[in-house]
Amino acid sequence: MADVTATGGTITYREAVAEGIAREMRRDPTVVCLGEDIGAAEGVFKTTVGLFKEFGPRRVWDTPISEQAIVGAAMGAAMTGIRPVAEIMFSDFLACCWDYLANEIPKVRYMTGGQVTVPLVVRTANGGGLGFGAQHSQAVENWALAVPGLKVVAPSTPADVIGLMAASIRSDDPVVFFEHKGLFASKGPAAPEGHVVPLGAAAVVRPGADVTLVALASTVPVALRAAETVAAEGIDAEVVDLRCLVPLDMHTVLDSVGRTSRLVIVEENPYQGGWGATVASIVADEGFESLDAPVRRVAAACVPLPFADSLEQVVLPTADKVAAEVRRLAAY
Amino acid sequence: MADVTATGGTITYREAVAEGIAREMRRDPTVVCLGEDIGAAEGVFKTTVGLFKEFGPRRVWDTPISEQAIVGAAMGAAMTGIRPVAEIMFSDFLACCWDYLANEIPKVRYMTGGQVTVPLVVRTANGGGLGFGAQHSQAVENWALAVPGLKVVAPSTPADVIGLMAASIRSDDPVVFFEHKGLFASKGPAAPEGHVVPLGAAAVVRPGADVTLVALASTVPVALRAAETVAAEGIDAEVVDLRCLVPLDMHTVLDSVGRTSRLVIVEENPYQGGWGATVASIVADEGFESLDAPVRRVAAACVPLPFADSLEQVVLPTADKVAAEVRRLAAY
Amino acid sequence: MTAPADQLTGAATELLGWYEQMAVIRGTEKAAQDLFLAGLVKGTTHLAAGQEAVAVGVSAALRADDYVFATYRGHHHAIARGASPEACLAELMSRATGLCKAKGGSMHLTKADAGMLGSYAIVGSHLPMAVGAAWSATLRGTDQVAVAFFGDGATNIGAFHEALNLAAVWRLPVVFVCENNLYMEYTPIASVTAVPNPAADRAPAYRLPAELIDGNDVVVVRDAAARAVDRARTGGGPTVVEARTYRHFGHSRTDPGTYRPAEEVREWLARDPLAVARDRLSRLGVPDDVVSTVDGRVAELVAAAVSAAKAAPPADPAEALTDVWADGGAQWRT
Amino acid sequence: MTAPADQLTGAATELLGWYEQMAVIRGTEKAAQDLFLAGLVKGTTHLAAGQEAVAVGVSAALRADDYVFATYRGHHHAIARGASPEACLAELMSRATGLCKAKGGSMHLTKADAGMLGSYAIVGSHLPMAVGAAWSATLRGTDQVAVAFFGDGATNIGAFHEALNLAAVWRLPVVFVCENNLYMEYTPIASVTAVPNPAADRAPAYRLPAELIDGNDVVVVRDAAARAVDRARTGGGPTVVEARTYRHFGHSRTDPGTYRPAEEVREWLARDPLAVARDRLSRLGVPDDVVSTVDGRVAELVAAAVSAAKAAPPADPAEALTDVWADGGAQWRT
Ligand SMILES: Cc1ncc(C[n+]2csc(CCOP(=O)(O)OP(=O)(O)O)c2C)c(N)n1
Ligand SMILES: Cc1ncc(C[n+]2csc(CCOP(=O)(O)OP(=O)(O)O)c2C)c(N)n1
Ligand SMILES: [Mg+2]
Ligand SMILES: [Mg+2]
Repeated sequence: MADVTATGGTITYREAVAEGIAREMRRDPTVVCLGEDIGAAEGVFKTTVGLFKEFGPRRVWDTPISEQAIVGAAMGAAMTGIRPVAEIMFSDFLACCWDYLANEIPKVRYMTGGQVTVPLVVRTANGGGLGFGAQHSQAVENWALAVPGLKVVAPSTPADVIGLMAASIRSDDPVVFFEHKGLFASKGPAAPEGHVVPLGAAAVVRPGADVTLVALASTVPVALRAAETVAAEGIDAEVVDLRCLVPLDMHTVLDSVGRTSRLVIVEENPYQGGWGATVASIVADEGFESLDAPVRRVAAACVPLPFADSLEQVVLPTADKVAAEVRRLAAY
Repeated sequence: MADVTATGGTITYREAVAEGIAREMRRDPTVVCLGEDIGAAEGVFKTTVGLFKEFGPRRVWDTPISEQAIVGAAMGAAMTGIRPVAEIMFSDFLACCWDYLANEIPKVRYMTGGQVTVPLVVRTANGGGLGFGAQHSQAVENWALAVPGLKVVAPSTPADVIGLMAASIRSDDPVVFFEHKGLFASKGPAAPEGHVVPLGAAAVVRPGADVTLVALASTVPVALRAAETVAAEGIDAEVVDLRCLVPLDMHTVLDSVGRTSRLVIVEENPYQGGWGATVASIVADEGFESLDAPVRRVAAACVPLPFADSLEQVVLPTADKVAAEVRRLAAY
Repeated sequence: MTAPADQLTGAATELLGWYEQMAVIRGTEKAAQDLFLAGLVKGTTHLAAGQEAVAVGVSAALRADDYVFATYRGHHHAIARGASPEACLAELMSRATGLCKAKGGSMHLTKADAGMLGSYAIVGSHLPMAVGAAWSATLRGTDQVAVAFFGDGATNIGAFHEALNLAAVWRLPVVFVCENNLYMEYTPIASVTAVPNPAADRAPAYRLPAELIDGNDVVVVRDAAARAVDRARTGGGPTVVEARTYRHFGHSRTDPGTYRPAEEVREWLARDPLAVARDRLSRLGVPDDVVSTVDGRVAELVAAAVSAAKAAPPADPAEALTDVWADGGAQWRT
Repeated sequence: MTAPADQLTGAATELLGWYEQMAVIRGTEKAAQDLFLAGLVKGTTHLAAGQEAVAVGVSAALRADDYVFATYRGHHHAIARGASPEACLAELMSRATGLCKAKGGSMHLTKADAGMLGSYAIVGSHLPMAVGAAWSATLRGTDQVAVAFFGDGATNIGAFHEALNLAAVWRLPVVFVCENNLYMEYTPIASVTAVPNPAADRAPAYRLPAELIDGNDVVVVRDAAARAVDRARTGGGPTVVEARTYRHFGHSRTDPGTYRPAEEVREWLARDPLAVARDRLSRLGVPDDVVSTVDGRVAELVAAAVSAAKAAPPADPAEALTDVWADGGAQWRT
């Protein structure tokens, strides 16, 4: 985050969402929001606070519980001169409009031979750790990664929320923007006006020499905590915040592994089909000669997310689990 | 396929689908089929030929174009004493009922603390290579792999279709059964009565000493052709047909790589988020010490599937592309 | 005109039973709220206080072997079908004795052995499931009926449409019960729905009969449900029942419900289903002290449930890795 | 009563124009069929022969800047909106000059610069998109109208329901045109739909006006479409138009259509939209030779289109890896 110039104040990740959207709405009158309870109610996660008041009902639209209509309408609008920002309340509900995310939005440009563009953002509250149970807790960036034609963004800090929101809304390509529920309350330096973080640029959030930790969204603080833990034991871990899965900044990852020769990937999604598998497979191919140890992935267990928080901790990646893997690799 | 005793005759993959279902319907009166145009019309791919005639409208149900209702009703029926076999005509349309595949069917047993079981099969025509365009050609086994709680089956031969269909319908767990469109016309030895291929047992369909090729469904013949090609050049490739992604038989893969020290994974899905990434990541971890060369994945290019067959060939894995990678690894 | 407890008419006795069930639900909901405020309930809860008459009235029209599918706002349905307040509260408090071993939580209460086949937290998703359970009943040649409870907001999602059409075409024994509490989360249903009665007004689109009823009067609900269940059981196909009702609390635990006009809240609180039932009881000649005795018994039962749930052991961490597959395990690879 | 070509009434001239468009579509569909039989068209095609009046009649009521969204059975809509037969056939034949550079194929014909914003092959998926385009028009303050064409089978999928409700609630300038050709693929729509008129009978569920019309009479279609488009353009909100029609070929290229009763096929072939239009032309006094001249011109145009498409270069393999992103490329990683 070297490019973030703090304005002196701090802001929560939650506030940063609304702030990021508001800045773009001020800049560009074609940016319009739609979603369930986002207007006068200001969003069930309070991530659209102030928008309805500032921009009114012609720019901020409450919808029925109709995920297909929300995202389908966003697509039709995006094809005809609007830049819609559609909210899907919980990322689990992307499954209810998956046809649009998997088959329509990402393919229409290609299958029309480039006749149309679809500049839209689908924002969604993602991830677990809050006791919301199996159907309101999933981290599903990996679902989106499996679909060519979607840009996939998942910020870990308030400033990145603002900077990546700007880049996402300005992007002429469709973006799925994952806001992590577990990070909403977290605070960080505010971003200056005009702050834009380009899509596809990972950040080395902690430099280190011994092991590379690759993380995304909620797992960035987990990886950083693990790095602090092992630092006390003399292991110097580098932490890479991917920020985006598409475009995927493998340059930064391969460069880091080239220096550390060891890789641990920290993912919130289940191990099977997780995004880290794609990163690992690229490193096991293109970075093979750098590797001095097995590539490890600390992901969620391959079960639905349980309700009880004590059980959730068994399933999800934790700093302890990451630290244990780092130690194993360092000792390899 | 050592366990397949040929009855002397041959059968197409397409016929094997109907035959596999019919055998189970004869055996178990609670097995019931539902889907679009599967009854009197016998399926748009002719994969339900004979079922309506033999079992009648109380066992073979035509549905409206309502993928959510089809799979949701199958779930409700499975929870209450029926073993439904639901057809989703093209696997791309799984996106239209993805909530059921991702959030409901695989989670309900877990989130009720084991109170219910969901013994159902969702069968679907999968894959490209036939000029059906971006929305009717995808290979999406990887979507299902990303969801804990689904068994994922994708046979490559007629006998396996029958044997795996038997195991799938008898399974008390939900199974997504991918029938590859490109294989429908292919022929193979018929399976004897009572033939059951257990879920989660990969098959070494070509033994070899130099390189391991891991394949699934349509990529099994692709890998076999590539193996023949390089055999003429003195490279002895082993081909593993995974048959299932869940349960995933890593034992067979790791054993093979332990002998060959080289791995090429051949996937029809796009590289980003493909199932091969999960296999590669496990080998890069648990099989790290066996590897003498980078792990390579020959997957589809990260684009939607184009219509023109000449363009499809650019995007999809082919025997030539696989052979080229095998050569590179053998020379490594 | 009042009568001693042992001389009540059949109708009065029956209603008193329903009143008691509603009171148990109300008591449990209040307990859940208190436990949440005390920090003992994590995650989220969606209380059904105010909507008890729908659950109890419909359940009264069902047989033990019928099927029920509910939503994340499903405490009342679970209890009405026989889940104990203790097991429900234990689930909310992440105890090993929870109804779903603390793996489901408030949004997924399930009591399969009582035909209560789950609470689903993706709006509308369970309507096709209920259709499937009804289909299964006809396939197996039983005369079981399936009921789907859902909110007004659920009528705008695609699964609603697909489920009603399929049920109608296959003429299945399913009853669709919409609990129209006037709001989705914080948005008035009228502002996002093309018809005034979101479920009942859509029934003709599937050639289904519909009843629009007072969902706060347990007797009205029971009678309408009995008609619909009877129709279903005797081959008459599905019915849509839209019960107008109101939730006493906000949408979920974090919602103070300030978007609702005070006047509207006041009116509906005055029509509390418990008050409506007490009124009916008194008109049936049931003495106040009989009702008070019931209230006392319920208070004790709920208090005991709270104590027992509090005293229960926490969820077993090992349970996190069970129950994915029918064999009880979670192994996905060799 | 017939008149020389240069003395036709306005109505006759207009109708002759629509007749010519329908004939062009018919000729192109026949050519597509022949080319398929000759092995020059790969993949699948869904011919609209028999349904031309819907496309031409609706298009006649639209402005050049209006939007149209169609299905995999969309050749007629593409051509009616101005796609050339040559570009369409070239697309089907995988030529570099194809309407979508041979990346779309028959199911995805699109002519965005004529407001024909695509053909979608997942049933029902484009209805919300059309709603979105109509919403966009209101947001941008234009008076453009969006039209979604869809089949009878599409009325049973969830996206239909969500789209109609949202369009109604937001009172958007969109017209929903159902081409009811009586069948989904091989299954009669009546056997899987709860109401006899799958689109029109559902309109009241969204408080929308509906018209059930003869889809084989281009004048009837144009008039109904004009009413609906006018309502949309002037702030009156969406309309459902259900046009009864029939396809002359099977569902797709591999389907001989044997599930359709011979008597039914005969009746509908007799009501061929071209015949209906010719009949009307003759009643308007248009001489046969004028119509023949049109037929001849059309035959030449189609023949030229076939030759040109055949002569065009094959798709450029490099195109497989372009057009994913707005920058023209397909790079997803560094
Ligand atoms: C598909 C889906 N979209 C959105 C949500 C978020 N959500 C949960 S409850 C709710 C409101 C539901 O309203 P209604 O159906 O009236 O039920 P009520 O909560 O009033 O009982 C919403 C939007 C969800 N759970 N599922
Ligand atoms: C969601 C979805 N389900 C199934 C299909 C397969 N399919 C293609 S066309 C079709 C029939 C559609 O019927 P209708 O809407 O009446 O249109 P028509 O083909 O008659 O023009 C079906 C089932 C599909 N393309 N998409
Ligand atoms: Mg409600
Ligand atoms: Mg049709």
